[in-house]
Amino acid sequence: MTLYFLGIAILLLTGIFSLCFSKAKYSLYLSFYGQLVNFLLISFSSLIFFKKAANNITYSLSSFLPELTFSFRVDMLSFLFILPVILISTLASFYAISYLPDTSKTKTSCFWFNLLTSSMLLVLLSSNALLFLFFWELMALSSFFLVSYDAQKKEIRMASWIYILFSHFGVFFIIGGFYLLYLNTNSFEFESFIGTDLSHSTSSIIFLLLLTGFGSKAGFIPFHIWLPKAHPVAPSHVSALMSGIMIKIGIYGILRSTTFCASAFTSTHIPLLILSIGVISAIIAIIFALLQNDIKKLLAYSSIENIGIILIGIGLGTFAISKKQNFSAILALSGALLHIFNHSIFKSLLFLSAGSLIKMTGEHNINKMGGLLKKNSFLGINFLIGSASISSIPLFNGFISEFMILFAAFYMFINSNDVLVISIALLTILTLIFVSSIVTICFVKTFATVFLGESKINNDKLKKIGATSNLPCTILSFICIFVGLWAIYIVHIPLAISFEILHGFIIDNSVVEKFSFFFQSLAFGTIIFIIFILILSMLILVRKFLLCAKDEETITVTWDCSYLAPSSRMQYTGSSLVSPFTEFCNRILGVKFKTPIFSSIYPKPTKFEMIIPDFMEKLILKEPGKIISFLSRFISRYELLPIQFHIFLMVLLLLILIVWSFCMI
Amino acid sequence: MIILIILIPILGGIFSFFTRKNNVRLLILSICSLLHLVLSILTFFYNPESCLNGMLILDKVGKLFLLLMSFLFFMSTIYAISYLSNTSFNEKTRDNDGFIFDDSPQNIFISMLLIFCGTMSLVCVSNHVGFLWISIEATTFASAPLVYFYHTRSSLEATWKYVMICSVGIGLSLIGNLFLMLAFKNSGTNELTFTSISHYALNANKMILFTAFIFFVIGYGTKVGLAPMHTWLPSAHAEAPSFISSLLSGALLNCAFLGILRIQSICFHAGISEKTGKIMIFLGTFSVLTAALSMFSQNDYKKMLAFSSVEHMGIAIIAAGLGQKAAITASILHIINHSLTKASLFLSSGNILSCYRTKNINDVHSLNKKLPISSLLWLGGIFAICGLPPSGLFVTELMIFKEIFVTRKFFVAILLSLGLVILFGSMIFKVIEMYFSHDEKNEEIIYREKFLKIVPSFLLLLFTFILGFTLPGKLMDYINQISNNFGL
Amino acid sequence: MNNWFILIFTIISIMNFLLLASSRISGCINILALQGGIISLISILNATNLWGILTFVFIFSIKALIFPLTLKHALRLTNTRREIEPIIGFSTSCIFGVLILVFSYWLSNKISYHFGDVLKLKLTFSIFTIFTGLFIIISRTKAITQVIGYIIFENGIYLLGNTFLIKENIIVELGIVLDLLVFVLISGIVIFRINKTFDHINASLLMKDDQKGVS
Amino acid sequence: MSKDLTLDITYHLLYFFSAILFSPLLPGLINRTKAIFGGRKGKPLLQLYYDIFKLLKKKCVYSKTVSWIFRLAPLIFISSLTIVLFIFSFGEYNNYFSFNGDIIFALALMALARFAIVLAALDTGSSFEGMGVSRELMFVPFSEILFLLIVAAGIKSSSSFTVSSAFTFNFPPHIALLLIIALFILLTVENYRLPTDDPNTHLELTMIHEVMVLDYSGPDFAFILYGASIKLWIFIFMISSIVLSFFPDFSLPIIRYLFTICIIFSVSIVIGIIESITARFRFDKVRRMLILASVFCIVVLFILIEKGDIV
Repeated sequence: MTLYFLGIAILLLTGIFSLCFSKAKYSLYLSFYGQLVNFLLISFSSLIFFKKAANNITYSLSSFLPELTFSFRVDMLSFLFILPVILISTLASFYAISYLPDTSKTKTSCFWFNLLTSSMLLVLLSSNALLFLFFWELMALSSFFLVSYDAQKKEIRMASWIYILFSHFGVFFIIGGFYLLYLNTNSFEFESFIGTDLSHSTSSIIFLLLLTGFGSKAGFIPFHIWLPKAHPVAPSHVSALMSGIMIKIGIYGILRSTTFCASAFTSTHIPLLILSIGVISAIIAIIFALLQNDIKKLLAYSSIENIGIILIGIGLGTFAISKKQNFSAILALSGALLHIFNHSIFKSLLFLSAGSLIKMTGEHNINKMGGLLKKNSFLGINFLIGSASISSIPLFNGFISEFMILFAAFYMFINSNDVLVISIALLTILTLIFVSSIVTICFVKTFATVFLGESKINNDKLKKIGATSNLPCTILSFICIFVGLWAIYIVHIPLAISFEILHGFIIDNSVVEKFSFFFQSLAFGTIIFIIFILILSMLILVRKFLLCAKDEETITVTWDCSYLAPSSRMQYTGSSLVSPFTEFCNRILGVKFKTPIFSSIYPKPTKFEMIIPDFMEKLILKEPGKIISFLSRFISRYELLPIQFHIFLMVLLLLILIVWSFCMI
Repeated sequence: MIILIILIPILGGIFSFFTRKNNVRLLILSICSLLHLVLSILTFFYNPESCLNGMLILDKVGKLFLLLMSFLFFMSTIYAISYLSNTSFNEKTRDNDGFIFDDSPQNIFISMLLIFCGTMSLVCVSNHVGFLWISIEATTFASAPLVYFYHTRSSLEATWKYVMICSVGIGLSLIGNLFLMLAFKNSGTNELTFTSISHYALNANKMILFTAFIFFVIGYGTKVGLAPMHTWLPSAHAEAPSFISSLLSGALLNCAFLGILRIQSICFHAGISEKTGKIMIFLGTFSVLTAALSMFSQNDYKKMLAFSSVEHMGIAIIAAGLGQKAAITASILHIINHSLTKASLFLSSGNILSCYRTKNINDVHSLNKKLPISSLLWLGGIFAICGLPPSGLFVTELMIFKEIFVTRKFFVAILLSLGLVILFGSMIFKVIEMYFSHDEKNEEIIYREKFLKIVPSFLLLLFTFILGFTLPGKLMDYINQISNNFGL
Repeated sequence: MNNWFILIFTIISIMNFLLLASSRISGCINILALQGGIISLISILNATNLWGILTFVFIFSIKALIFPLTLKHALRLTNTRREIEPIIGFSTSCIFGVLILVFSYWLSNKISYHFGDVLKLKLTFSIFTIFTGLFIIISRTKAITQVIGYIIFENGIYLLGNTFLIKENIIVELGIVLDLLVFVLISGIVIFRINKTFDHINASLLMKDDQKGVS
Repeated sequence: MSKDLTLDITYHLLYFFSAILFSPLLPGLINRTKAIFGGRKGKPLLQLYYDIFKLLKKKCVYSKTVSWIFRLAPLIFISSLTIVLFIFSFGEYNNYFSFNGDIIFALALMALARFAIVLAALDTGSSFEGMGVSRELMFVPFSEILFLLIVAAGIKSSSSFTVSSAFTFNFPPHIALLLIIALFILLTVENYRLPTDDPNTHLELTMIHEVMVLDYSGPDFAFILYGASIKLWIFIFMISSIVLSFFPDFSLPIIRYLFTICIIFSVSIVIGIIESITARFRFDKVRRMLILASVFCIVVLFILIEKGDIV
């Protein structure tokens, strides 16, 4: 455990020292070395950690609150979240070396970057509610400064403002939930929270509060508004870190609060709520992602969709618990946990490659890019692997976690004849398949419009991107493939964690032998993958044999039914590929098209624009904004009135109080 | 010892009124403030005996507020020295907000400043109810000309508003005094000193005491800046020079808060603290919400700070009204943190004002380039005042929320958190606009930051961050003793 | 002795009505001086020692002589003749005066319920004077009339202190200190020639073009 | 190995290799029936075999805008479809090769095949392929949901969610009929038979599947044609295994195998008949047809749940 704090201390020190370098390059290198040392320390100490049980340490520092003891605890669940944190922040800081320009802003962003990583680690480690809140706010603060990196532009300032507003709004709900728990256990330690036996209604109220609080950080539907605004704006190594890990810390909070309010899950209301939130956010988010043309906005919406899938897993698990389906409960929850890890891997891969893509072309809109695979095949392959694993193509890691959740849903579907359970299981299966098919379409669209076909940007404008920015992407894509193929060994970890989370609920442990039933099908799955690769390589050889007999292939123009002047703009762009979908969803989303109006005979150049308003944002952000600004105008007009009116109000208040005091008593 | 603490500033004030040269006056000002700070620190080591037959006693809470006040006064004197020395006289530089920087009658200003410090230390020291009233009234006298430093039409109007509302408030608190006397008429005691009054409080007349409390809470509430009576605060702070407004919101509001705290302790001893607590919580939440809403559409950053002091005073009043021992400690801690951060914020807003010469937020651009150091202090101060972790206010907000939840007043918690979120949103939005926004027009750096002007706000902010990270054990149990013998 | 006091208190409350109704400021000042004189009479009535006489001399000189003279001087300086377009018209303020009287009677009933009826009548009139003073501050726009309202308010406080029959307590004499405050107000008017209380137009909110430069 | 196990493996492999051999025959059969209906003599039955052999001997022609994905895509298409075929060639014994969850693998592999072909089509960078892809992507989510519903109806009353238990369950006749109609609609969408896409139109604007593989030549085109025929065999095999539940089970497994082969051929003839009498639907009507089919399956599920006796 002490090695953890050594690592974090080194991280903070390098962050602070990186401020005082003259050239930003050195501070970037320094912050990367800090991250690397921290990564090595924590991974090394966690190897030892696996030997003995979860160990917790309480430091007796004089804290600023009597109840706040510096008590830390590492268990399997927090370790599952620590791993991606240290991994991705090291890779992101390595990526930042070649990505960020050499200005003073980079120095401050290095400091904030290290502070963000250490505060995230400390949030995962802390096991005292107030300490948790302290680091939670620190995390929000440091990520705010990272998002507002080049905040000269107005919309970046607006995005970072909305971001910190939502996270601060969530903190109050968390404070409410923790304090209600404190009322019943009058101690702020997480152990005492777990042990309490609250009545069903109070614990469900507490859980709802904590759900909304952590939801504002996790970013599912009702609270997702800041996500598609903040991520495209942040520098891409920061948005990789944020959407890869920061969102998962919100999910970590929700998982912790499930262990706190155990009795909330005796009835099916709360699990159904989680499930429905997951389903709604998955479907709506992925439809929005489909229509986006800005590559980072698209990735942000797809992280909301993946959070929806994770919530579906958790909801299904807790629903199975309330219906005593222990096997599918553990499996669904472990599927959700594995998806958390997988998502952090391939989402940061996609964000990093999108960042270097934007740096290469200087363009955010995918319709303006094209044919980049030939220019930079390394980047293309990484992006292809990332998008394949996010759309859960069998060989990659996205498929494994979806397979576990689907397996649990199928198992529930067969083994119970209670209509509710069957319909819920069927609903989850259908949503998962529907959503993963649309994700495939979305990422086919992005990959094709960006990397394949003719290139719409002439060559000299393309900037070279260094090898250092490709290395982290290749490492991440290697992890994706590794998890995809060696799934049998990797699946044990999330299963053990979900067993540990849910061991409070499960009475019989006859569940354990059922897992062999699951492992057998997984083994068959890997055999199928191996056969697939064998056949593929055999066919490649056959093809080479068939073609080598002739001399080389002839290269001509693609078949254009003899059109004389084909140009690269004749290709299908992203928005045209999904145009059938935009008409289909137009009624719900209200997509507005600004069609050009031709005023004169010889029409001047006009432009066609498609705006996809996020109706949720209007509902949640604009309406309260209007009310508050109306009220504030009303009240600030009060300040304009002459002095007499103020004195009149004083006297009025006096009279009211006197009358109240004499009548009441 | 107490007499010394009060007399030094007042004598210094009178003496500086008659000196001719300006830098001699500044010398007197700095000496008096240094001496005052040293004396108030000394009071902690060997507590002084009472004088004026029991009228002036320096008890624990008085010492704390006295030290806080004198520290703030010393910091603003450092700022004042560099501020007053470089404003050259009768050089009518009129900037676009109508400021005339010719403060010819300099001597009135400095003497009034010192007398203001004397009167405030009188408040901390006073033990008799009537004496407390006199000293609070004296602070209004002393601070009125300070607000009128710039001799512009709007500062005149702000002073008139300040004096008018506070005098009505003081009149009401005098009625409160009379009712207090009526309540204790036949309760066996004649002199109403705080130390002795708590023994006889039980047999005082409950009804009359409650009306007395109402008058007091309204009267002293105007000085604290509670909701309906807070309107003098924004105009006074916008017009007064920055180090005066830092003193106003840092020290003056504390003294009035001290008055309300003493009256609340009397009511507690009389056993009606439940009803009085309800009034205080109602007023506190009302002022938090009005401050949050009226700051939303405000685009003058000094007025924004004034509204945030109204809001933080509201929070402290709520904590004081909860009636728990821990709540009193939380409110005192909140007051300390708030005055430190608010003073540093006002001083750095003074730097911004002297560089940009405008109070309008929309005209302040690319702060990070023009004033690198003081803009950092400004940003850190704003994040501290909004209650984000490294600052002490985050700690005290957690404490107060804990108390609210312990006393099961959930509706208050909801309203308070709503007010805090609105406030946080509007404040951060305005500060981001000032800090990050960039306009190409006036790009040249014309204003070089003076060292003396940065040091005080840096020190004050440093103290809040220290209180934010680790609360020294000695300070905690010192404040716990205060809330014990307050009897709440 | 007691009914002498009651006579004085009734005269004062009649004067309050006059002050509420009169629109000419110089008339108000004369009534004010008269009221000051009568109030100083009270202090001489229950003065038992040198300290009481001293207070009588002090109060009489301030309330009956200095304030009226300075107010008249201020009147000439700011050349205001009468209170034009007050916020609440003069006849309606008389009606309000009646309401205030009823309220102060109800309040003194509630208060004196604990201390027997000896206080009731004097209490009603002192509370009545206090609230008339506040009402005048609220309902008039001229700065000088507001100061007059404030002086009435302060006379009311002094009467209140007197009704509680607390002898030789320094708080009762604090009313005199209040005069110091009034003195500051009046000097403010005289020095800076404040005529109308400012219809405070917050420049930032209602930014009219011409006003931008001056504000 | 017990006698039963060897029988199961041999018949599994038998079905698999017969599929490998006879699958190109099916399009020939369909075209021949359409020709007979049109009063034409029509292409020879083994036309597809000749085309494939001819193409294998030819040289490839690639456009310059094409990357390595274009060359790899047909191979991924073929190999994933052979694996799906292996999963779907089940006898009626307790199948050694089928395991729980192989439905998910089959669906995912089909999605992989489609993923590869679509990427290759967009790689050529011509607007015809783009048009075909955008139409193809239109049907993908709804056809996957339909496939899942059919499988769910199948496995609802069985103890393990494997493909074989989904389709070899002896359904009562009315359920079997509904499932066959739904499967038939799914077949036309997945394999671009007539109601959704006319395979032998020559107007690029109206094609979906043909236009996606427009730019292929030589051995790649052969692989794609062969893969398409395997995919056709898989869907027809599904329909035939449901049709088998109408007939009583047979004494000898060899008779059952021969019987399935005849059913497969008769089903392809039925497809030919339908193709020759219907015209192509408008695109959003195809979507409505898919949703109609999934409604059929949901009705089947209600019947199964309400009946409740099948545990």
